[in-house]
Amino acid sequence: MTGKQTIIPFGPQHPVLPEPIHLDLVVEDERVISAIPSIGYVHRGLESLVDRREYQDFVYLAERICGICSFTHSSTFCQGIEGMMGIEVPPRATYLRTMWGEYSRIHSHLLWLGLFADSLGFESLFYNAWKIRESILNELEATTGGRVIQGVCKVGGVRRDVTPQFLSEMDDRLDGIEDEMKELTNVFLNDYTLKKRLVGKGVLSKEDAYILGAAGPTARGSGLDIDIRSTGYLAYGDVGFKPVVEKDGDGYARCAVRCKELFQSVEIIRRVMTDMPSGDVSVPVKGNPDGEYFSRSEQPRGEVVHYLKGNGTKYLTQFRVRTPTLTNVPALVSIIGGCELADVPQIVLTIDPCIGCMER
Amino acid sequence: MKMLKTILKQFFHEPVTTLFPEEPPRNYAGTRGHLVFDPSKCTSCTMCMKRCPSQAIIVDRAAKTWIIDRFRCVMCGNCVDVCKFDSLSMEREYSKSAAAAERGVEKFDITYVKPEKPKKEGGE
Amino acid sequence: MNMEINMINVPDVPNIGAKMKSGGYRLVVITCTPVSEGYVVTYSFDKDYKLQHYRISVQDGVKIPSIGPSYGGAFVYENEIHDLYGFTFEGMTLDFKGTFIKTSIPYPFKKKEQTAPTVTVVNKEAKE
Amino acid sequence: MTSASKSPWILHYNASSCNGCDIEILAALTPVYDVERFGIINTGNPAHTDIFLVTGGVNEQNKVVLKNLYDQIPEPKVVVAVGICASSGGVFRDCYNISGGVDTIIPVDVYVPGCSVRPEALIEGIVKALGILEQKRAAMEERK
Amino acid sequence: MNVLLSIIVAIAFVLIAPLLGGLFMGCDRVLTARMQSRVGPPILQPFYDVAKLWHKEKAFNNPVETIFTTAYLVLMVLSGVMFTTGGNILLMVFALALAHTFLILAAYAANAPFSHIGAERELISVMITEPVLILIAAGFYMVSGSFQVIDLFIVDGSGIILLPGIFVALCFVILLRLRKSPYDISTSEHAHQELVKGVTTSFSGRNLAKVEIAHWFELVILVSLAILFFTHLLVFSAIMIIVCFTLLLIIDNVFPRVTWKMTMKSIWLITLFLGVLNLVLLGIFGVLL
Amino acid sequence: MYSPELIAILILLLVPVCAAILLAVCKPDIIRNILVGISSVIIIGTSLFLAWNAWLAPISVTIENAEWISTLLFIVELAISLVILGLSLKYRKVLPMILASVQLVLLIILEVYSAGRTHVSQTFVVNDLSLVMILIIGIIGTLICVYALGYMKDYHDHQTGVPNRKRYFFALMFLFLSAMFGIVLSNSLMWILCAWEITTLCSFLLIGYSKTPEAVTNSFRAVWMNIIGGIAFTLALIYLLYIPSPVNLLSVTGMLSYPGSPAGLTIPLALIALAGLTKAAQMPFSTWLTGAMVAPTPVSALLHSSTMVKAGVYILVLFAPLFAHTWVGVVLALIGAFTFLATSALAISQSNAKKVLAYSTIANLGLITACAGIGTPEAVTAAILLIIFHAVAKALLFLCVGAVEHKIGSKDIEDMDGLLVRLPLLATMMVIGICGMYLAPFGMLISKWAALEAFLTAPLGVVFVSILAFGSAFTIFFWTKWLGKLFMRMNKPPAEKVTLHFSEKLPVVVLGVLVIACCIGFPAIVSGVINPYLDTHYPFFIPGGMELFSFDNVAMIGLMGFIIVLLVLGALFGSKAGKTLPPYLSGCAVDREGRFLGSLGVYKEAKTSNYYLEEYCGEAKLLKPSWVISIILIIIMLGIGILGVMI
Repeated sequence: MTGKQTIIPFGPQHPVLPEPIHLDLVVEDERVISAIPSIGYVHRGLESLVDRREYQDFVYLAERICGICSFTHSSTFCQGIEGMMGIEVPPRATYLRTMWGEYSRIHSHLLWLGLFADSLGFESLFYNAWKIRESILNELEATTGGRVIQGVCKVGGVRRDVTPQFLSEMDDRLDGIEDEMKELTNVFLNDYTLKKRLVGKGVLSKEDAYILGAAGPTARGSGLDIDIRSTGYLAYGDVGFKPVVEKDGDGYARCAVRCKELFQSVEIIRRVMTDMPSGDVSVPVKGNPDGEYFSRSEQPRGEVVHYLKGNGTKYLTQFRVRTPTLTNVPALVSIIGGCELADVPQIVLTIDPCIGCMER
Repeated sequence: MKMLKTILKQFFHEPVTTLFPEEPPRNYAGTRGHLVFDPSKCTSCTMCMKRCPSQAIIVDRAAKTWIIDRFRCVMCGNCVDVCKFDSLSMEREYSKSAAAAERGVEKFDITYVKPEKPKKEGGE
Repeated sequence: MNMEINMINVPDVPNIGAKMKSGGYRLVVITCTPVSEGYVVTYSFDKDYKLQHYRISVQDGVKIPSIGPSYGGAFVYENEIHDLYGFTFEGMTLDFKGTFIKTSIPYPFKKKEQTAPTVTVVNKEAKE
Repeated sequence: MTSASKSPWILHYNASSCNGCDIEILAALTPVYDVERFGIINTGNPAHTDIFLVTGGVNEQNKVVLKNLYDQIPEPKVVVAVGICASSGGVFRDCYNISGGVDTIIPVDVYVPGCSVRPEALIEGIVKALGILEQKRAAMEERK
Repeated sequence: MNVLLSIIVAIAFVLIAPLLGGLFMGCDRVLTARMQSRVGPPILQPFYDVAKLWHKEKAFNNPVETIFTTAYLVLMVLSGVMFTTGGNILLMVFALALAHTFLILAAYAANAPFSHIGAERELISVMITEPVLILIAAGFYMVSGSFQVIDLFIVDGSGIILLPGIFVALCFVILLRLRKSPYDISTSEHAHQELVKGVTTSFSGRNLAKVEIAHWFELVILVSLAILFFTHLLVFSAIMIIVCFTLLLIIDNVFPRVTWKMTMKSIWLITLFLGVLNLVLLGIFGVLL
Repeated sequence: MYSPELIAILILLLVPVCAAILLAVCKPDIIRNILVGISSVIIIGTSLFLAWNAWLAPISVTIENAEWISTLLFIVELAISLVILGLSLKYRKVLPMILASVQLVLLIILEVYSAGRTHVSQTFVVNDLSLVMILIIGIIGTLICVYALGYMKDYHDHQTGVPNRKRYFFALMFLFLSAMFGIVLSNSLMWILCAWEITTLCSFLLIGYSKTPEAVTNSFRAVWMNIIGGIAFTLALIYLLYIPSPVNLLSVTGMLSYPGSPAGLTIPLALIALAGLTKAAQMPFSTWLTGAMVAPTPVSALLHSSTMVKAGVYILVLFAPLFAHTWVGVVLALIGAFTFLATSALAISQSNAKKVLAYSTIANLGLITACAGIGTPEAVTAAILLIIFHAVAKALLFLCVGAVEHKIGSKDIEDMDGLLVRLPLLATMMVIGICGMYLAPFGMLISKWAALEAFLTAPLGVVFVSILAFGSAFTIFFWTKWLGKLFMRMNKPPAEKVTLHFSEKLPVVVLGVLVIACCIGFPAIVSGVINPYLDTHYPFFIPGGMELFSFDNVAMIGLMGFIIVLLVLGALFGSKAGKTLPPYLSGCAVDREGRFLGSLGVYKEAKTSNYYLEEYCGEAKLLKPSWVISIILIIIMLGIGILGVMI
């Protein structure tokens, strides 16, 4: 039947999307017939600056790839330079990086849970999630000096140390935060109405997730056991890491993965704090990077790949970032067709899109 | 209905809100709020200018001025790290916003007096 | 992480895609890098957290066959390389026709005559 | 203080920011900062907006979006550039795709520095913007 | 009721109802904020909002919006007046439907996707509530033998005893009509939704203010409709109103938004199983009473 | 010497026939225009005259020696059956063939058995109900014929594949009018049966006008469903011959004054109810009416809004006093109410304007049927009000849709956006029509109120009230979304000016005025026409007993109307100062034609469409269960009729 379709420009400016992305939604009644994404609203061309900033200063740019995963970006970048130059980072620095990385994962997941609740029209849950997130941000600010952009990584280690006393205080506060998070995730995982809205929505099968290159919680929600932390980079090798995997591949499964990862991160932080080795937090860096390197690590959203290429000067010649959101876009396109209009924001959010990352 | 408990608990507790304009802003000892320049220690070495990722600092050797655009500074603290003369430091208060008419750069006259043997700072 | 790079020819790309797919690899990233003579495009695959790279060497204007048939999600990388470097991929699963990332200058990463790194001159007429 | 400054409704648009300022804007809405104390509602709809918060250095695609949104906001309206990218292009000023600040596209009334902006700085900026909103409204009444 | 008294009551209603409605909204926002561990806006915030909107520039997507939103407000007031002057419930229900039709038409007129879908959803919610409202009128008729509000005060006994099912259905309708959380499908009162602001997306300034004020009136009308069930238990009804208000707030805060399909199914199931069953039983046993 | 009333009646019956014969002969357009014009004036004038006289005092006329007329009509009936039989053979349609044969046999049986009986003495009776029908047929029917003049010109310009058979078309239209007058004027059921058969034939031929395969299929569907009604009617008459009675049961007045217990009449009543259901396209038979929408729009308007389907409900309302307090009546009412609910829901799923109108027609007929089945004076009041308001508003809507279809090239509601800008006059009339169909303070809503009041006091009242409540909700949905389309802002500048034929403009405007006039005059209609009618049939009826007509409520309805008028005036003359904002499209880049820049770099139109709730209300979903339910109900009704159960 012709003419029963409504064509909606969904985004770039849209209240449920904190970042600009555009979807051409074709809906009939409220069923989505087709949804073609269009991106590029946040593309800045940051990678082009690599030949104009010294590689050591570029860390501050790398962490501004994205304001949510900033820490992971800076540590991945440093890891790449260090790998290329063969710098041995002091163990305390790797432990601190692990700790901050997990803190920022918690902050990112809480942020996502909040936005997710918001997209479902659950205002108080949104507030609750962000309220808990503030305590995480406080920890980050107190230890690194920045709330969302920490600026604490540098090539060869980290810029700041945390006193053992403060570490133990953080450890104590973590218990309270964990309790609050338990209360929060209980709502996400067990609320009847939320389940009604999540279960069976936007199902991504394991095979599709694999072929379409899904990463992070999106892949793990579909039963794929992909988590770069399993490779044991930084201190993950020492903490006995096991990825959280859910089988169903629907919105609920992806939400559950993130909820469970919150507690996994808390566990990792506890282990890291207890086992924190002493010593320096950075080593001096001499010389310039030369060669190519693929640096990988696990962002809150999945596997991030930094490709670096140096030519022996203090300017890198090539820097490419492949972010998890980018590889999750094909998965998003495949799961959004046929859903209800009311579920569009929720399905878009289940891949946890971070457009800032995706487009650099 | 799982939210009920949280809602009721929060209803009977004080709000967590910081009443910001009345209360002072929250920050920590290590918070990187804004950059402070000590004109008496600057040797015009221009390291800060060269290594600033956002090129917010302009050091004019000839005119002996140090200029910072607060609306370009990213508060990364890299300049503080590279400054060998302790001329720069980070303070914890954030920089103030400005209406269109008030916006400008902050300019400092460098009052550093060279000791007997001036050190020459090589850019690289 | 190891950097085993296998050089292959441009027409082999789809075969490699099919081979890796049947081998249980997943596509991690496709990267394009300017080198002294032309560009190289690197396909990185992963299995059990081991990266496997295949690299083709291409000149400007070469049409590269897409590996979309094997990896449906490859279109994001291919469109991106198309928009940033100006390469054409044939048979992409979803062709954005150059609108994937809109840039103010066409193909910003395409090699210019001179690629020597320069420090930008700081604008001295900053507002007083 | 009249009604205009007691009920500023905001529209937030991310014009190619890194996200940092955007999540801080949202953080300002949350219980810890709670800008609803000032009657602020994040409407997400230009037709209801009084204060337009823009983050990011405005890239090629966003220029027209920003202009469209600005044009759709009824008078009186105030534009607040949030973060250094919105104020001047920030770290991305040199990037090929960044036009360098919101004021290259639409007139900006208040600049809020920070990378990323702290919620307190944001609140302070909005309070400043309220004053300007009040002036604009008075000017509009006069013109009638 | 004589004409003069009716006019006085009508004028009083027109003056007091928006105050009550606005205050209610203000309380709602403050208490909601407290439940979310926030301080929240001043209690008079809704009035500030409307005053501000009133002074904004006149702007619209389509000039007819102005007249349609005015019609929405005027008819809402009219149905309130009909109600408070002891008039006809059925006529009031029709006037309410007409008022909403105008709101929907105003949203349609913009021909913009979001306001259009908002209009469709508002239409669906009118469709959902209409049977309940008609059944309320029918129920009152069965109790008092007339559609006149005034006659309800004359009969012995309160509606709540004979019509508990209908009352529950009405409560759900109030939830829907106030655009409260599980059922705020057509606009988004607080949290964001896929339709931006749904039916009100295209309104700005004065038109939006009119919609807001009409909303206050609607609130007062619906609440007074609920009070009608307690004609002989006015003290009790005050308690009931407070209880319902609290429940409403809690429900608003402990549920996510549901889809329109879930809205339709849930409310109609309640209408059918509680409302219709209530009337059927009343029809069977009413003769005995 | 014949009395003026009889002459008027004869004019009404014969002028259309003569006109039909002349129209069938004359070819030139100009002569046809003149002929249609003159006969329309005569018919309207005569029906007004007759109605006035009938209003002053009910007319009852007798023609002596009417036997030869009966014989003539019998021959006509036989001819009709033979024609249908012949056409069925030609097109190899088995079901119509069988049914037509059955009908033929039954007619002969009826004629043979009735041969020796006394004939009905009062040949024509014009009471207040038939007065209403005369006015509807006389005014609306002829207006539709006038409208057809302009419409058919455009029709053949648009539908080039359809052979031009305008002479045939207009002849059938007028023949049809004559048959309709026959139904409402005759007192003899035998005569009514004959007219009934003529309407069946005319509708059959008119639906198949375009001779496309779809039209042929639908016309045969219409005919076999209507023949079922005809068979039921004939059976009822045969049965009536067998009932011993002091009065002549073969006349309407005779039946209504049947002195015995109504239990004796349940079988013929059930059969007549079945006949009425088929003609009024009630639920299992609804498909013939929706299928009939393939015909040119005047046919749809004439057959399906104001006249033919009204014949079905007319018969039911006529016998409403007999249905009152019988289970046959209650089940009949249930069928009607169920039809109202189901077709209102079905109308939601349609985007074709004519189909929406068709379903809405069936729904309203269902409501009338429900009222007739309940048969209390309140219910009959509601039924008559519904007949009046529906006829006027629906005819207006059909005519508007037809005209709009030719101007914008589509009868799809989705294509009607911004019609108020593109075709102001037609769209305004359409708005009036739609408002008349469902909005307070317009007519249909008043009637629904009356129906609600009537239902509340009826047996199983709560069920009816609930059905009405839900059905009205559906009604609101599909009308409002249509109305919304008309008011939309145009993204594109309107196309070039289109002109409307005078013959189209006149009926549309007159009907638009009539819709409003009926609303304003409804208290007069009630007190002047309906109450006297009820007085004669319900001995214990107290006029004004309904709350709806109390002064307060009428005043409030008036106030509502007044406010609407003020708002319309405000819209016309109010200040339009202000800035026009572009529609909110999430800030997307927009080109000059209002299209937004979508994905893949393509400019797209931000199209808006209505909801059709296909999932819940689609024909595929609802039709079959509805058939099952309604067929079961009909079987129950016939069963109760045979058992003669009384309340």
